[in-house]
Amino acid sequence: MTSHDALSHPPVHIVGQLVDARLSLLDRQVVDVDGRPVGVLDDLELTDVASPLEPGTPPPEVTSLVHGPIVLERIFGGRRPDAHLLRIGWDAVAKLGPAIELAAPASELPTSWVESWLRDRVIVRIPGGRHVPR
Amino acid sequence: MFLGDLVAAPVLQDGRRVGYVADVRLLVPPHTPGQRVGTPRVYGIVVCPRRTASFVGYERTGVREPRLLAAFFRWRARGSFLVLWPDLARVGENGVDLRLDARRWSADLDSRPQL
Amino acid sequence: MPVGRRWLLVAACLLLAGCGTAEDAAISTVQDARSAVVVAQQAVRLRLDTRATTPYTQVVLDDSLDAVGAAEQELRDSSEPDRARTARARVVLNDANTVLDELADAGADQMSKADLDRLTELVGRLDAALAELRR
Amino acid sequence: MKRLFAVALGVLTAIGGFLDIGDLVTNAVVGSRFGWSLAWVVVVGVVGICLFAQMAGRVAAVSGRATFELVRERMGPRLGLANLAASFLINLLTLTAEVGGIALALQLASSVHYLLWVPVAALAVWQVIWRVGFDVMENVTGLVGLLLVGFAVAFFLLGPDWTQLTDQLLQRAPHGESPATYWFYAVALFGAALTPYEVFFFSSGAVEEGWSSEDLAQSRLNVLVGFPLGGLLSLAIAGCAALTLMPLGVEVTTLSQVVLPVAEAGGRVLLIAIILGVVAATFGAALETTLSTGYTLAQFFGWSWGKFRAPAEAARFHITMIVCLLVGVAVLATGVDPVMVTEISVVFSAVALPLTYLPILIVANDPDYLGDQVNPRLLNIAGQVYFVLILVASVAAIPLMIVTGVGR
Repeated sequence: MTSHDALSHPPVHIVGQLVDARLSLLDRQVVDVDGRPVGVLDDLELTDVASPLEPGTPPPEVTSLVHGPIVLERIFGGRRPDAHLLRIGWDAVAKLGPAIELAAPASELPTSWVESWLRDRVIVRIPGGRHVPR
Repeated sequence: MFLGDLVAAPVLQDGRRVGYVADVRLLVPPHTPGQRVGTPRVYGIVVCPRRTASFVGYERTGVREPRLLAAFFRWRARGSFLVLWPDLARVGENGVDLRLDARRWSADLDSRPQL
Repeated sequence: MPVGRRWLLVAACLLLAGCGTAEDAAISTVQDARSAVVVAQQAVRLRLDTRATTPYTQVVLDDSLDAVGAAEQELRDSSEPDRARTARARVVLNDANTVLDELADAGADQMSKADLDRLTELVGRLDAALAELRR
Repeated sequence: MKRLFAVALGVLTAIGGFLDIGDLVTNAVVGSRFGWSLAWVVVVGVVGICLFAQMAGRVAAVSGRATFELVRERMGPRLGLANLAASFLINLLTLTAEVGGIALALQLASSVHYLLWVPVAALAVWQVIWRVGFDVMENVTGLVGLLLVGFAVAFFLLGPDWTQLTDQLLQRAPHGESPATYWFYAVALFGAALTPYEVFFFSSGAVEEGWSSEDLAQSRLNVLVGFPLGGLLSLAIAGCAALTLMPLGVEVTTLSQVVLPVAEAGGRVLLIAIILGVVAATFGAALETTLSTGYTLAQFFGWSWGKFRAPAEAARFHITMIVCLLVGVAVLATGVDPVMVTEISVVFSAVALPLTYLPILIVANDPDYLGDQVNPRLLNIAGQVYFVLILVASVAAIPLMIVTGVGR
């Protein structure tokens, strides 16, 4: 077997469920209560911790989901322009799965200004813009 | 602090680089009133000796299919290990420092995550 | 594979592409023109048998005329050293151009048995030119 | 309407994937130069797309996640963005060619120059995307596209000489054709059969139609009816060209030459039916590729998408498609030959294919997404064999294209 199986599992009794962030959360779709896409999970915001860490410091907790037009920063590096970040508090999360389901409808969540600008300025002005294709 | 800063950050022990953060393992506790999913907290970090995009996940989950691809990805992420939060000395902008006596555990997610 | 050898491979590929077209320009342009004229001939034959619609036949005539025009252009652009071969090809291409031009202008609905014979005869001339160029 | 034509999505996806303007001409070119000696590539391609679409459709039905969401989720933003750039460019190239294809087909029916038809075609494609329901769109385009069965009719009317065709099947590159050209067209046919936009469209279509794990049988049916039909018709097109154009020594370069054997075999009625079928097929392909530009971007960036929503509910999704159609019309206005555009796009889709195939093959084995519907062992073996084939085709595509000067 590969070497890392020589290591054993930590003898810690886990109350809850272990989840690898990059594997099972990051880059997954975030959808609202009706299943409508709100964005892709670009990052998770954590509580800050001192540096260096004194022994016994409690681990940071996830405070909010972060999504927005920052995927390019993640790829090409560089700071995130804070203004563009859309944050959704963790308490809005309803279920973790193939997509991250939220408990609130999209209308109550921070949405991208591009989407609303294009909708109001362009789409609604074209005849049939509000008509659901039959 | 953003979790994205930790991902793929170099991991140092005693000044020597031992690998990169392949993933950040979170513990999702039972939810408290007023929320449906418990607030996750950092349980530990998965360290991989190479800077591979190893999140394809084969090296940590029970999935072994399709056979050859799974073997390839497991081989590529060989030597990965888990370090629990208490064993971390510093989490900063340019990387993570492990305590000198940091224990290395198996990176496998032994129980299937009930996602 | 050391980087040096990799670049060598890419360069080889590009070099090969230069002489990718085995035949010379004279033969390939006359061949393209022959294909176009043969298709025009078939379309006119089917039109006379009322087995092809008029708009379709018209499009085939126009496409064939364009193809011959493109072949002439390709011949002019080619760096063909042998003057006699280029001249031989240019004559037959020009011939094809005039015939197709007349038929396309006349219109698919005016096609007659005589027009079909002109096309068949033109195909023969193109075949003769090809045979000569290949010798 | 939905149950009327339960396999409409599979048929439309296959028609758009196998019988679009590029495939019509490529199959005729291959038939007129190689006869059926490349038929085995079409069969390998059909099995490949059945495998690929079946996995993507199952993942979409059970987990509700369309293909490009998985590409980013499994490959991460960096590789995901590289795939997005490649796939989006190929979709745009193919979309441009398909709108040109519609215009070329309408020109065959009317002899009005195709450039005049281009804006009309683009407007019609947009209107169908903007107003017409997904079910109605796939049923109508799929049904009318079935007129292309006329190629099979023409093939049998031409009285094929089966011994000669089987000889071609067994013989490698016929005389006078360089092996490089033979293998270039092998890769082109393989790429044409396994174009990524087919899978983007099929998996997103599964979400549009609201498939769930109860619809897995229907998904399998769609795949096993649609794509083999598409493969058979492309063999019929090659067969017609082999029987009619090959003896005449004609090298196919235009759509009008592709349909000549049909007039030869079945006269005016069959010719008109085929032209109508070609209009529907290229229209279906245009819808498929236009929607794919919207699907890929929306699913990568997490925008709201889908024809089951009003355009106002998916503004960026619709704006993307409108802009792409306008770009397509602008490119066509420069007089570029739509057929050449598809030949290039088919080769590039062969190059980009592994980046889309790998995540699907991985996720189709992930219980988080599929529970107990993960791939059976046999499917995984075939899946890995095809991954190797796809990698080889992807590496060989560009050098072959250079060496043969796009198949001269």
